Amino acid sequence: QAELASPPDTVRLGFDIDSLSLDARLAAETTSYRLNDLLYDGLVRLDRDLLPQPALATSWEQPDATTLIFHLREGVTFHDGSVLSAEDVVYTYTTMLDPALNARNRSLYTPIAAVTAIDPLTVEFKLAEPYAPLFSYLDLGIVPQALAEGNADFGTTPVGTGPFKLEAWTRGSQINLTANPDYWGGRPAVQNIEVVIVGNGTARAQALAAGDVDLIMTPLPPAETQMLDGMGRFDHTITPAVAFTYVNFNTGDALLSDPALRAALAKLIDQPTIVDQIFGGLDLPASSILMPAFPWVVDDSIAQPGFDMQAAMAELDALGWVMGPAGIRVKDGQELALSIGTNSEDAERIQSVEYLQNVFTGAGIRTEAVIVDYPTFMQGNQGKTYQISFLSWGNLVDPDRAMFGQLRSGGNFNWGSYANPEVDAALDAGRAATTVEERASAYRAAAAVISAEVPYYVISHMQLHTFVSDKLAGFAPDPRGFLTDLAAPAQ
Amino acid sequence: MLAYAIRRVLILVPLVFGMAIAAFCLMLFFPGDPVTVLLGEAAPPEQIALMRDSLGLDLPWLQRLGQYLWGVAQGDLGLSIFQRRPVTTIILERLPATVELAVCAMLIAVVLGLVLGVVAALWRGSAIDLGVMLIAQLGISMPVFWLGIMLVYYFSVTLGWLPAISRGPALVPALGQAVTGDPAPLGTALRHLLLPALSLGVGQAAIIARLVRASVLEVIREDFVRTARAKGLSRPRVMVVHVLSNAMLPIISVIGLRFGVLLAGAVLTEQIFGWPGLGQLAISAVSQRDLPLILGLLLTFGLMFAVVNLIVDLLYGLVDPRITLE
Amino acid sequence: MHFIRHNPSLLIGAIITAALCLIAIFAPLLATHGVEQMDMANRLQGPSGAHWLGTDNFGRDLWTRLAYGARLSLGVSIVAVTIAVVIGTVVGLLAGYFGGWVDMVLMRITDIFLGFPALILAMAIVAIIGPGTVNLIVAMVMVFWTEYARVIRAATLSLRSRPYVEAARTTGASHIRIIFREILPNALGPIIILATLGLGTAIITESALSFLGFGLRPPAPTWGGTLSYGTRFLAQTPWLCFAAGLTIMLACLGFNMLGDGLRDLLDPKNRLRKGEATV
Amino acid sequence: MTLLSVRDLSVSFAGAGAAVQNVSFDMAAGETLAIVGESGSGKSVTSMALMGLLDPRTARISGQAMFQGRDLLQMDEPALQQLRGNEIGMIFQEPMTSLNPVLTIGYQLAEALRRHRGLRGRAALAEAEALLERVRIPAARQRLSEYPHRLSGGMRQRVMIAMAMACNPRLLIADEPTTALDVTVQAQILDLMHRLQQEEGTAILFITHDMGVVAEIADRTLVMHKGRVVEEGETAALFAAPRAAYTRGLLAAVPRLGSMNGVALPQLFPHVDLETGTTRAAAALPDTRRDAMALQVQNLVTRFDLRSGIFKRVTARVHAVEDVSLTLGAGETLALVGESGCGKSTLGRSIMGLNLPSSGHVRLAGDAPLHQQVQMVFQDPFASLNPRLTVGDSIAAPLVIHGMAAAAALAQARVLLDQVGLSAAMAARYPHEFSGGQRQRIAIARALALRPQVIVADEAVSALDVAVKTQVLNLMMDLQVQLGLSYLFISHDMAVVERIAHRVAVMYLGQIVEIGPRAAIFQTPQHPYTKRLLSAVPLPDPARGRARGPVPLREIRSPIVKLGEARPPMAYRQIAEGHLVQDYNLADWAD
Ligand SMILES: Nc1ncnc2c1ncn2[C@@H]1O[C@H](COP(=O)(O)OP(=O)(O)OP(=O)(O)O)[C@@H](O)[C@H]1O
Ligand SMILES: Nc1ncnc2c1ncn2[C@@H]1O[C@H](COP(=O)(O)OP(=O)(O)OP(=O)(O)O)[C@@H](O)[C@H]1O
Ligand SMILES: [Mg+2]
Ligand SMILES: [Mg+2]
Repeated sequence: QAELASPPDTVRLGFDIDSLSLDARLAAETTSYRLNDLLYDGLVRLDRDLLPQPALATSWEQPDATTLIFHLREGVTFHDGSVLSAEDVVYTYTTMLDPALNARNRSLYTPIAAVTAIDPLTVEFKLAEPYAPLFSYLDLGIVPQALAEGNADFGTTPVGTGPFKLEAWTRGSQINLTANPDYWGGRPAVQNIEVVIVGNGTARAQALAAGDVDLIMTPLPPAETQMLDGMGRFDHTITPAVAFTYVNFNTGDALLSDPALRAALAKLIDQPTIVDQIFGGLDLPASSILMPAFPWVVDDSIAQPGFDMQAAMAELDALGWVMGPAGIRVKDGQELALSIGTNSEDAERIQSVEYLQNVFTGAGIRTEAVIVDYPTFMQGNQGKTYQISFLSWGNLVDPDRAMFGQLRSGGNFNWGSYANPEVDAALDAGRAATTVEERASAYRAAAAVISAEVPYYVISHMQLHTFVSDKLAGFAPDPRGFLTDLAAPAQ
Repeated sequence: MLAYAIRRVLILVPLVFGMAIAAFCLMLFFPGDPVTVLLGEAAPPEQIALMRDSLGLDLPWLQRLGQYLWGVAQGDLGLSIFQRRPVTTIILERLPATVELAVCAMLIAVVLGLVLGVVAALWRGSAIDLGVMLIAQLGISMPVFWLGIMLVYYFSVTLGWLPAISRGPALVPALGQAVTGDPAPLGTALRHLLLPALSLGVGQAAIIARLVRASVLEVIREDFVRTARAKGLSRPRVMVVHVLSNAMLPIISVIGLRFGVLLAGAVLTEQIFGWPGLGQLAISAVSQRDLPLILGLLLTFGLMFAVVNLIVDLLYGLVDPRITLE
Repeated sequence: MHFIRHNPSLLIGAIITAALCLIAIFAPLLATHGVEQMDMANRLQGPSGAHWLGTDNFGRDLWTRLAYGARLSLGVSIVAVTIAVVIGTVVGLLAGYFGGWVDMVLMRITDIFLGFPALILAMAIVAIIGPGTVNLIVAMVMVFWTEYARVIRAATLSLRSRPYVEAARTTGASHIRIIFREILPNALGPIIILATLGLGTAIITESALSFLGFGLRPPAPTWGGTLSYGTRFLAQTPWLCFAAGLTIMLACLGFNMLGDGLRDLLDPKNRLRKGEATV
Repeated sequence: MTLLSVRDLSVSFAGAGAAVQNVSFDMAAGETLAIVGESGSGKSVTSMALMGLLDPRTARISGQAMFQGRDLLQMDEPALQQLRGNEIGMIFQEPMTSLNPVLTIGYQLAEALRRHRGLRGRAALAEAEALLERVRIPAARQRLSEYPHRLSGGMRQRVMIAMAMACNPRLLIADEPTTALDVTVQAQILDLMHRLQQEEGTAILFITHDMGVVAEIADRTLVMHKGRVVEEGETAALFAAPRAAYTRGLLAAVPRLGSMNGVALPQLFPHVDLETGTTRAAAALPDTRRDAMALQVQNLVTRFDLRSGIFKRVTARVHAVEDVSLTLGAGETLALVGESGCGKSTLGRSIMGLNLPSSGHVRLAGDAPLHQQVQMVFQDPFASLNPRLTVGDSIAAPLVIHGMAAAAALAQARVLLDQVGLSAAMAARYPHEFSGGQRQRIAIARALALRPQVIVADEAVSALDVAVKTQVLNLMMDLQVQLGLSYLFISHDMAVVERIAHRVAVMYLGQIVEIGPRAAIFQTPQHPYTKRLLSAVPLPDPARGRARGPVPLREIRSPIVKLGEARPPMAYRQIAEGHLVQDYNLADWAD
């Protein structure tokens, strides 16, 4: 754990969105995730390599593949002074699994069959099937059962066991946290955290430059990142993030069901230009779906097709799509026409699609850009009506989370209708594995097939850019942008 | 007067219901599902179906409309799908910020507009007039958000004089504190308010300046101004007592309409300056398809507009003795 | 031309508007580069011999983009305002002329539309019907027509009782005839003025929608789209934002000045009156 | 002693040329000098120049105007401000617009007192009240806190006078102070001004275009034409023996009340050439009346709802026309006279179907639709033609509506233009290219297009200058002879009515109080209201001018009646054949 050189009394953070709900179970966006990390504790805490470390649970054992037993820390109190017990853990997970709560992340926990309190400091999880990724999600904040059943609304007045308490919340503009003096890990040195909400990335950068905030992080426009770098006044940390940007080919589409065509099209994706120019070199060009944030799984030998206009043209010719008179490729009297879509909220994505459209058109493909707002786009995605979409995934705290739902046949968000038995088998194996090594090899196997068949073409692995003022020298966030450093206990 | 006011307030009732119906029908056609946005890309279909069911999104639309109108009649605008809190609460939290911004912008607009308009009218035909009117013309032609961005770029980024973003302390309590001897919060509040209010107000100031000028020139030609001069009154006195008092009348009625434009313009200003008001809320509500919240916001905006115009009309009746509000 | 000296607004407005229209019409001839010709190696350049106004974020020639953009932005605005004016005029004429419950019903509908903030309404409509030129026009029409309806109604109300209209009634003229021959031609002045001023608003609305992500799809070279991209590179290259913003402002200025000039020309109230007094 | 001495006053406007040229005159203290002339002859500009009220940026003024030893035209603004409202007071034409609508009467009066007499607060208000009493405004104290719109035109003009006289000025400039008022109110105002002048010894520069008013009040008269002085002299002498041709023409053109005594039928006005002053008597007219009915109005009632309260329920009604019955004979001119607001226009409009009558009937002679039998000519020549249509199209429109082919209709329009004394070639021109008199001819042509038997003329000539007015009236009489038209001639100008009407109906508060042959009404008026109306008309005859006694102040009664209240129906008495008078309560009319 990095240490702040000299923890200030008050820290102002510039965040991009307001929290929708500070109930740990209902977290749905980055601000909530990051603040919940300070307000609550989970059974485990994920370290910088996203591996589980003790938190409320001091230790755990796994008697068999489907049973987990956690031993809780003694004497932990919630912000309201009540003492943490196993029942609170049971309550938290039971409600989380209850469909009526409508928790966004419920599906991450559905393999849990039962949670029971063995004694006040021991909890047992029973799984329906072996589910290795579960540990990555057990940092879910524990809420006090008694208060919850007394109708407390943690969404507006969160109560956890974390190092900070909610002090005030002006919707849409500011969230104030104050140090929890009774924190079991020791009273934090930082006394107050003020989260200022500034939606516009440019404005957030300006706020930092003007000294209005002490910390800002991704998402930031490339131009602003360069500007702040240029000023030299701010500490700029780059952390591999648990997110990637990708192009999704709809393998259910008549044209795109052909892996050879997908491979040819993949060679038209000008990855270097998109990553370096449009995204301003903020992220790492990807060579496979395996994210650098998980060093234990990365495998440099797996590679996707690279940008190669000539090769792509030749392959398209070979596939029978020959250049027609109008500069558009034709086969059997049919024009090669495709659409590339993305959502309209993200300027870099729009630019990428616009650029891809330009390159595709240059290669003789009649290309339409479909850019609509997020809900509309998602509707099309879920209806599997788009041909090619340009999107990204975030908060992928486990390699499983980057592939299982996306690329396993019948996966919940397998919008490209991709189905490959080899990949399915590998992903299942990854879930059932018990050791890190086993898991790594399963995901590598899946990634190799995916890179070759390109249902997904991963453009870049995102990196988290953090700028801090002198006040926070030494600060480093984790891959999720968590601010655990701010909770470091006073000396 | 009272009867008129009551009548106008009563007319608001069908208007609100009309707006509720119109907005509701608009919502019916929204593509995209708030539930998928809320539950995320990763949500399994069963869960989505369950939540849609619990929100009553799958009921026949007439039934939903009926329920909604019944709610509106009781002052209940439903729960926000995303924040899981009453829409009224959410809107009331944000309302002060927007009102503060809009009122300050309007103040700037009126003061600036009056001064410039009168100056231009007094020196009409001169270089001053030409200059003022040219500035006004530019002000009107400038997209609000472009001006906002330029102001931020210049005053915050280049000069670093003013904070670029966000709202400071709420203005009204800050005023209170200033009165009781602590001017610091007021200063901060004003520093934050200045750029957004300016960027929002300048366009309106330009419009008002032109109106004031035209109105003053119109009134100057009136017979009663000649009467006033024939009484031997001094020029400033004629200007203030006789000309301005009448020239203000059409301006007042325009301010109501302008306020509507200003509220709508606040959507952009709030977005640029990270101002936590209804405009920003509206944009995020639309992009999340938080239907009850969008509906509530549309109603709120409509009602604010109607109320402002009501106030303006009543004010007009008070200021202009010729108008018998009946 | 005597009036030009007294009406510089009209002259300047007409020159700006005409210039923009000519640029729009002859964009293919005036363009120095392909409108979609990208050059990622030369993105975000300032003005130079090769690129008179520099390049945008894809290295496309900004002058070419703005010239073609004139087609789109002016085209969309003109069509939208025209349709809105026609709808508003019909509604306003009917409401003002017939009064009574016709007026009541039409004006309540107008009030409802007027109460919704223009931008949010336009955004919602684009979100519903999707982006695209036609849909953008539909959205703009939906937010613009109300103002015209109100103004035309007011004009109709005052024209309805003019002696020449009553004279037509006493000769047994039908309602249609009175509306279209007696009232409409005399309301045309304000309509034209409003429409001209409305064009400026339309251009700004288009750019605002683009800014909020509800404009035309790329690679359409709309001014709003260019400006919206420009804001992303403000810190790095303020020029793009400047140039696009100035273009929008210039167009708006042109229409506003033209509208003002027309108002002075058409509205006798603004002419120098007999016995004008001073203070 | 000379109070004001004007020498070679010339005013020209940038871009518009000279409005006043070399005007010179003298005024003695306490005397009344009238300036008369047609519209646009430079009367107002002269007075404004003297007051220094013209915009120095557009008006070029030269000459000299010595007032009590100082040249008004050379004074700087502060000095003029000292003078205005103090030494020189001014009253304007439009009582409706000359007072500031958003300030109370009291405030506006006190303003002058504060400015020049240094009065403050209560003292100023008390003095303002005294001023109002001086101009005989009842309940002066309450009026102080009222706004101008609550006052009638006559009262407002009295407030204006009070204001102008507040500081007992040496000179009062009155620019057409009575033109916008009813004759009865005009008589009151003239009377008041005269009495104040007697009391204070103020000199009055009285601007008017009404020869009757001049004869009534002016000691001396100055005639202006096209910005120049044509003639100046003692009023009596000038009327008796006008030297300038223009003055002679002007005097000849003016219709004079009483000039028709003993004449049976309507008479054309003599043709007057204003340039040469020559008068050519017109030929006598034949009797156009036929023994048939052209239009009959039976028990016509027209009321307007006044709504108030939360639900806008009708709480009162304007009884604009109350139970009116009259018959218009074929070829006859029936004049409808009465003070402003008495319901004349409403009656005409109700006949035309422009206002829906609440009850009663309008019967026509023939079976043809109303619009082919009855047409209307409106008062304002500038507003009654569609500015966007050529006059040919305007005239042809009724024909096209009734099924004629466009080309044929246009040809017919040319014929009609010819008939009203314009040239057929003018059909292609637009209304703004015509003068007021020409426009009124065009409006008449349009009314004639459908060959109606009846024309309702609502104040058809009131807005025209004397000379033009007589020409249009002559045209109307000629047309009556040619086409056998019947006219319902609505007017408040008694002298005109006397000349052209066969019969006269006097209207008061929505009812006809007296109706009968023209001679009977003018020579033996029965109803007190008719008598008052006639006696108030100023005669262009200085010899008889001030013969009239003091005019009683009386406010016009309101036609607004609360819901549920009703005015008792009044019966008519027949005085002579066809001469009916409504019963009246003498107490109501006692002075
Ligand atoms: N401010 C002005 N600028 C230009 N021309 C003017 C101005 N004021 C008056 N005139 C012109 O001067 C001439 C005399 O106008 P004036 O108002 O004195 O006429 P008048 O005799 O008072 O007429 P009326 O009886 O209609 O009041 C007219 O031709 C008028 O058009
Ligand atoms: N549309 C209307 N609604 C309400 N009141 C009306 C309306 N038209 C006329 N009146 C009222 O009816 C009364 C008669 O008006 P009308 O115009 O007939 O008078 P008039 O004799 O023609 O007067 P003038 O000589 O001033 O033209 C007036 O008190 C007027 O205010
Ligand atoms: Mg005059
Ligand atoms: Mg009338």
